[in-house]
Amino acid sequence: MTLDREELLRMYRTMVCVRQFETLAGEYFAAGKIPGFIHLSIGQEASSVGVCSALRSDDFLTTTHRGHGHLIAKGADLDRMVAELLGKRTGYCKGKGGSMHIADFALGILGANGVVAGGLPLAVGAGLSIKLRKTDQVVVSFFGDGASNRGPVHEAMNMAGIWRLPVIFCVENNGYASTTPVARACSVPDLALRAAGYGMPGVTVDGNDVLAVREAADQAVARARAGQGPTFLENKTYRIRGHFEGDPQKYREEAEVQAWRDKNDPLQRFAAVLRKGNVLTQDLQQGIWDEVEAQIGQALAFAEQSPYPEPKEALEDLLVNP
Amino acid sequence: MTLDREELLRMYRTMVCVRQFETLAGEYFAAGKIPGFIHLSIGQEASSVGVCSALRSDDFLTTTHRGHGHLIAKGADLDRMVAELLGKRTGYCKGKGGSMHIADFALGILGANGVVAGGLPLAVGAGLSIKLRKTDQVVVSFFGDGASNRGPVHEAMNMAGIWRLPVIFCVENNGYASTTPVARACSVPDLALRAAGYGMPGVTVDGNDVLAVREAADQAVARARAGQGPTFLENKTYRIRGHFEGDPQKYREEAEVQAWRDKNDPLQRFAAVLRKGNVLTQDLQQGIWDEVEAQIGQALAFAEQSPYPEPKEALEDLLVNP
Amino acid sequence: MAERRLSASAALAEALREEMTRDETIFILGEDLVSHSGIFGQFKGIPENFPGRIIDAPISETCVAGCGVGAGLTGMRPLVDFHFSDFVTCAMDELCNQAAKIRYMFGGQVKLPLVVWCPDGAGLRAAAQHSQSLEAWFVHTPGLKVVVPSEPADVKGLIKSSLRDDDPVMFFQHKRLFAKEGPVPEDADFIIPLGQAAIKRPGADLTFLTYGSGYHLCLQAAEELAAQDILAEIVDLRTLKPLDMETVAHSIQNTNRAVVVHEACVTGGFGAELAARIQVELFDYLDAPVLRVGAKDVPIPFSPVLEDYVLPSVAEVIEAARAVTYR
Amino acid sequence: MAERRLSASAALAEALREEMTRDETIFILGEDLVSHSGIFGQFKGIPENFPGRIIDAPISETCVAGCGVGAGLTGMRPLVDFHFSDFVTCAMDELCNQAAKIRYMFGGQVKLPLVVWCPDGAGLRAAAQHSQSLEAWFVHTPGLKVVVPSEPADVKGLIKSSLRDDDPVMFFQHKRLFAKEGPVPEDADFIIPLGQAAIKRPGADLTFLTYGSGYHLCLQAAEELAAQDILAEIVDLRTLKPLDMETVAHSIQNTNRAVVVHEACVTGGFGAELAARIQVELFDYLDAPVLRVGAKDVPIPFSPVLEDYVLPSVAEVIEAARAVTYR
Ligand SMILES: Cc1ncc(C[n+]2csc(CCOP(=O)(O)OP(=O)(O)O)c2C)c(N)n1
Ligand SMILES: Cc1ncc(C[n+]2csc(CCOP(=O)(O)OP(=O)(O)O)c2C)c(N)n1
Ligand SMILES: [Mg+2]
Ligand SMILES: [Mg+2]
Repeated sequence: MTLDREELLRMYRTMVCVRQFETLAGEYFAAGKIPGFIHLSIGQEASSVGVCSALRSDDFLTTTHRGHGHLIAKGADLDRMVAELLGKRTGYCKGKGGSMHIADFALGILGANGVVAGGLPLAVGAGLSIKLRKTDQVVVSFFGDGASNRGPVHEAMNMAGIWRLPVIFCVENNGYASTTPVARACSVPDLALRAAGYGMPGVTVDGNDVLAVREAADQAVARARAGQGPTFLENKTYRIRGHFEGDPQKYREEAEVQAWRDKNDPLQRFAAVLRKGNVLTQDLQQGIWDEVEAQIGQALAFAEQSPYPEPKEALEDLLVNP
Repeated sequence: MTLDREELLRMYRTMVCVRQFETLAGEYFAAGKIPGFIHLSIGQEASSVGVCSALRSDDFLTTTHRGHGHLIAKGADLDRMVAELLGKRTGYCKGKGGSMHIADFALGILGANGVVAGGLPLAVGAGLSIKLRKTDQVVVSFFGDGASNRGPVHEAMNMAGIWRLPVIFCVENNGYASTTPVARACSVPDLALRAAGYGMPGVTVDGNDVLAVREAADQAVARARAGQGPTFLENKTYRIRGHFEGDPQKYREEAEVQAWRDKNDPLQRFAAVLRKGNVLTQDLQQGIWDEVEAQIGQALAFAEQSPYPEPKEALEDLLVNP
Repeated sequence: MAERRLSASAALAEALREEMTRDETIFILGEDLVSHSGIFGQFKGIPENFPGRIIDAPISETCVAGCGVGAGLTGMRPLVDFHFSDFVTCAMDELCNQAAKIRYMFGGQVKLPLVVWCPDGAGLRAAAQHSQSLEAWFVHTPGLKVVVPSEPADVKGLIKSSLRDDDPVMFFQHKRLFAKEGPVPEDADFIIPLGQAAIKRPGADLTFLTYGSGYHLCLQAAEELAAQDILAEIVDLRTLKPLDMETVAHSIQNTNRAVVVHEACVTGGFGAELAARIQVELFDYLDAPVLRVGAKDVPIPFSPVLEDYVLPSVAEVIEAARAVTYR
Repeated sequence: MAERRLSASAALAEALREEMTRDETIFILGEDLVSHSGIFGQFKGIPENFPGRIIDAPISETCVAGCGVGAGLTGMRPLVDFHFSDFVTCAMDELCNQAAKIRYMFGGQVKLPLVVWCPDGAGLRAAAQHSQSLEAWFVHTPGLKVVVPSEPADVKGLIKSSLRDDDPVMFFQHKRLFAKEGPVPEDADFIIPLGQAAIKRPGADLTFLTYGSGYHLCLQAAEELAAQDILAEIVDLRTLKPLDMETVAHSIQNTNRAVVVHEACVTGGFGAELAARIQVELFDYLDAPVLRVGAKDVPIPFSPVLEDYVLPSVAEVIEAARAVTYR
């Protein structure tokens, strides 16, 4: 399936949006405006956008501690996202969640998760619910290379496998789990090799090539919608920022990061392709960056001007029937 | 490596011992002499004996709720085993454990486990301890086809894989997990297919052919002792008895059981091989059965005559320093 | 009209059949459910009458629990069967970090209808890993409701409210009580609201606060005590969270004495929470300390003599009653 | 001689270096330990000085805990780092069904030296899944010891006893207290026996029973109360299991009033157990009910205003002290 011009530009624009959002979040954190800790996905935009652009708004998604990109790519509201990062009442979770706990159930976003691999069993449950409700929705569960070694991943893939659930297991192999290089934690070079153990297709793609990711995602989504079951998709990418903002990063050389930043930036790569195909012009590109910058600037303003919750609101939202 | 006559006879004798132990345990349970519930391994003797006969007495073992055979094959004391099943003070655990919780740390038996797949992480820990203590011991962790779907199996295999620990993951695929046929619970036909996902060799063998199991076990043990890391061994076998004694077994046809009992009995098959090779004669075979019967009769007598613990003993053995 | 009597198992199955008929988003997920209608036969009639709505899962408690959460968040009302309550240990993240916190963490965006059905308790000579009573862990976890019925009618009334509730409910049913019979209303609309205790036996001298299997110990104890002119009132809490403190208070305001009885081991058990609240909220009414009767602080041993010694006994309940009444 | 002051982190690292030098069967297993000496820098100097004895594990809390059990059963003395105490939820079977029960189930055949080190507590704006205080679950699990130090010297003395102990120990150290400094003995043989509470501030009017971060709330409260002539005695429990009830009793026999303070949410927290015991064992000494101060019964929210409101405060501790002293 080939993508039309609008779609290609929409994808590029979304990637720019993720990049700018993360960049500004980093600056706000450095400026002490964001409490707690945040995990940025700069350098991984092709994965979030390549996969999510293949989804419908009624499809489901579970994401991780590094989930801003997935949320944006699935259509989350920037104002409410920033407000949540700042702990404001206008945030997605009224300030109760923060960066690691943003969800938008109206968009099928079942939530980021502070527990590594915590989202996969939930995704399988959503997949089972789809099967029981007899809809043609699909579920994507994002997780990292580090998460891939946790037990729930195994249980989730096996259950999705035997029941042929419409679940796409998308591992973003970004080279590190916190301080730990993937090779020191994972007993296989390509995580997609594990898919065979669950009778599902496993695909490893260049996770910084948004079109390659999109193509793999389209196939996985088509399979799932057709009731042919789950797919394991491994997007090989790289985490440009520290694990969390403020990470001393003694576990890697700056040169390694620099090499990825210079030679393998997903936005630059996609822009080059679009320019070559005359989809993108210098002006258009600049226009997109400016437009996104304005949009995010607006979100930041909205968030800054929003009030903090009242202390007593901490006692709300626990139960439907207390 | 070929096995000498003594070894072959020792293996046959052990299989007979497991068979008779389980048979009598079943009768005692039916007679109401064994409290709680017990899970018998009749029909799986080739797996326990084939694997354990490849081990040294200082090697480690973790087993399951269906562990009598593994214990006997590793050399456990029959008197103390029966006494434990009866809840007597002379039992392995002074009556605190029962059928599902027998261990003999002097023999490297780190315990049966009431939690399915509960033994695997412990086995990995023993493997790590071997590596840290720099000995050439190995660990075997038995588990079932049902257990293979639990998360700890995944975590354990990955850890053993990256650290090349001397652990042998031995799954006894006996066709069912309680009421559930393996095909309805496992997303792959051969569980050994999963080994590739951890960079370790995976072997599927005829689990009712004790010599085939032994050969595979010898290779796995050799690999482990040589520091070449873990092996995944799948013994395809069949559970002749119910999941537990008293199991209504509505999930399978008696004819299926009958077929395995008649055509694929591991003791009969091994006896035939030994007879053919003139290792076993009619008399010798009869002698072995009689001798084992006497030994088990003695164990039963010992257990029956042993006293129950005093109620207050329930408060002992919790902590070393209360 | 003669009261109809059912076993606790039958009461559960009847309630499920009624609710599953009423609401087709309800389904049951767990291990070994279909061929034997649950390993305790607790789902009798469900597999035949609701094919596809009672599902056998692989042995994957972690994912089974998470699956319940994911399905509950997306339009279904799952009942997850935990096989043995001891195995909640394999899904504490899904139950306590996910199910309990999701609605709160996400600012009340979503509701999570989910019933986690856990057969618990000892007495079956099933030893340390198949005999536990772990309700106290969940009482200490904000975001979960905790229900522990003692009699068949409570099972029916409470499982129905749990299934109709929009919050996650931990439902503990004692294995040894499945076969125990009692009167059960036939009315398909019979429900017992969560958070409502019941005074099951009136008495003026002391109050037994109990639930689950403890209730039956108290009943026996109360009868023996009555023969000694000590009249014990029995409050069956039924729901530990939300807790019906009002009924507890009324009873103690009359009796001025209380004994908490449960099967879980004493240290850190629910009795601690209850005693701690009572000695504050009813300080001026208490003529004696609130005593606790529960299992001794060891794992449940296998051998019958040992297990019987570790579990709370009628004798211990009576002794506690005598102590608080100074008789 | 001037007392040497260390941060809680430095005290931990020093104790570990001393013990690992003394006993080469000790090793550390957990996630992300080597390159940054633990994600909180809590193992400073260990990677350099004990190569191969501090091991980075994959993200596999279940197996990491089980690994600790298996290694502890086979001649090693593992310290397992849990990264964030919230993730004990991923290993409750290994901790509570295996580690806690193994010695008992097997009739005392074996000992299990194992320290499970859990950085816990809130205040870092880390939200619901990275801020919990879960010690009460383990107090309710026979077979485990539970240690919760509050000051650097306690950290050193208690981690050393824990590492020398032959039973599994859950060791909770508060994340917000890592950098807090205090005097720490240099003596390599300085240990604090498990089960020994400390009266850290004498007072005649009431007793604060506390541990971990609660201690620091009590200290501040005690100072403010002193200005109002209310003299609070502070008993830092340090070990919750085994519990030093003797020291608790002595203090209350003098003050006749007690307030339990901890960071965990109140309902079902350790304060319940303590209050329940005190109102029985010291019934005749109490001039007021035992009050509990702890977090409100919700998950820990992210936004600073909300988190601060949910966590116990010095003001609440003072209010409770006033209430029990009727002033
Ligand atoms: C169960 C669990 N263990 C540990 C952590 C702490 N932690 C948070 S993120 C992280 C690394 C995750 O690595 P990966 O899955 O590769 O995702 P990435 O950060 O690379 O996107 C760790 C160890 C956690 N949140 N949950
Ligand atoms: C974690 C856990 N879940 C469920 C059970 C209940 N249970 C005991 S044995 C068993 C079936 C195990 O099947 P399998 O692993 O194939 O071993 P087999 O019984 O066939 O030897 C189940 C479900 C358990 N003991 N532990
Ligand atoms: Mg990663
Ligand atoms: Mg099986």
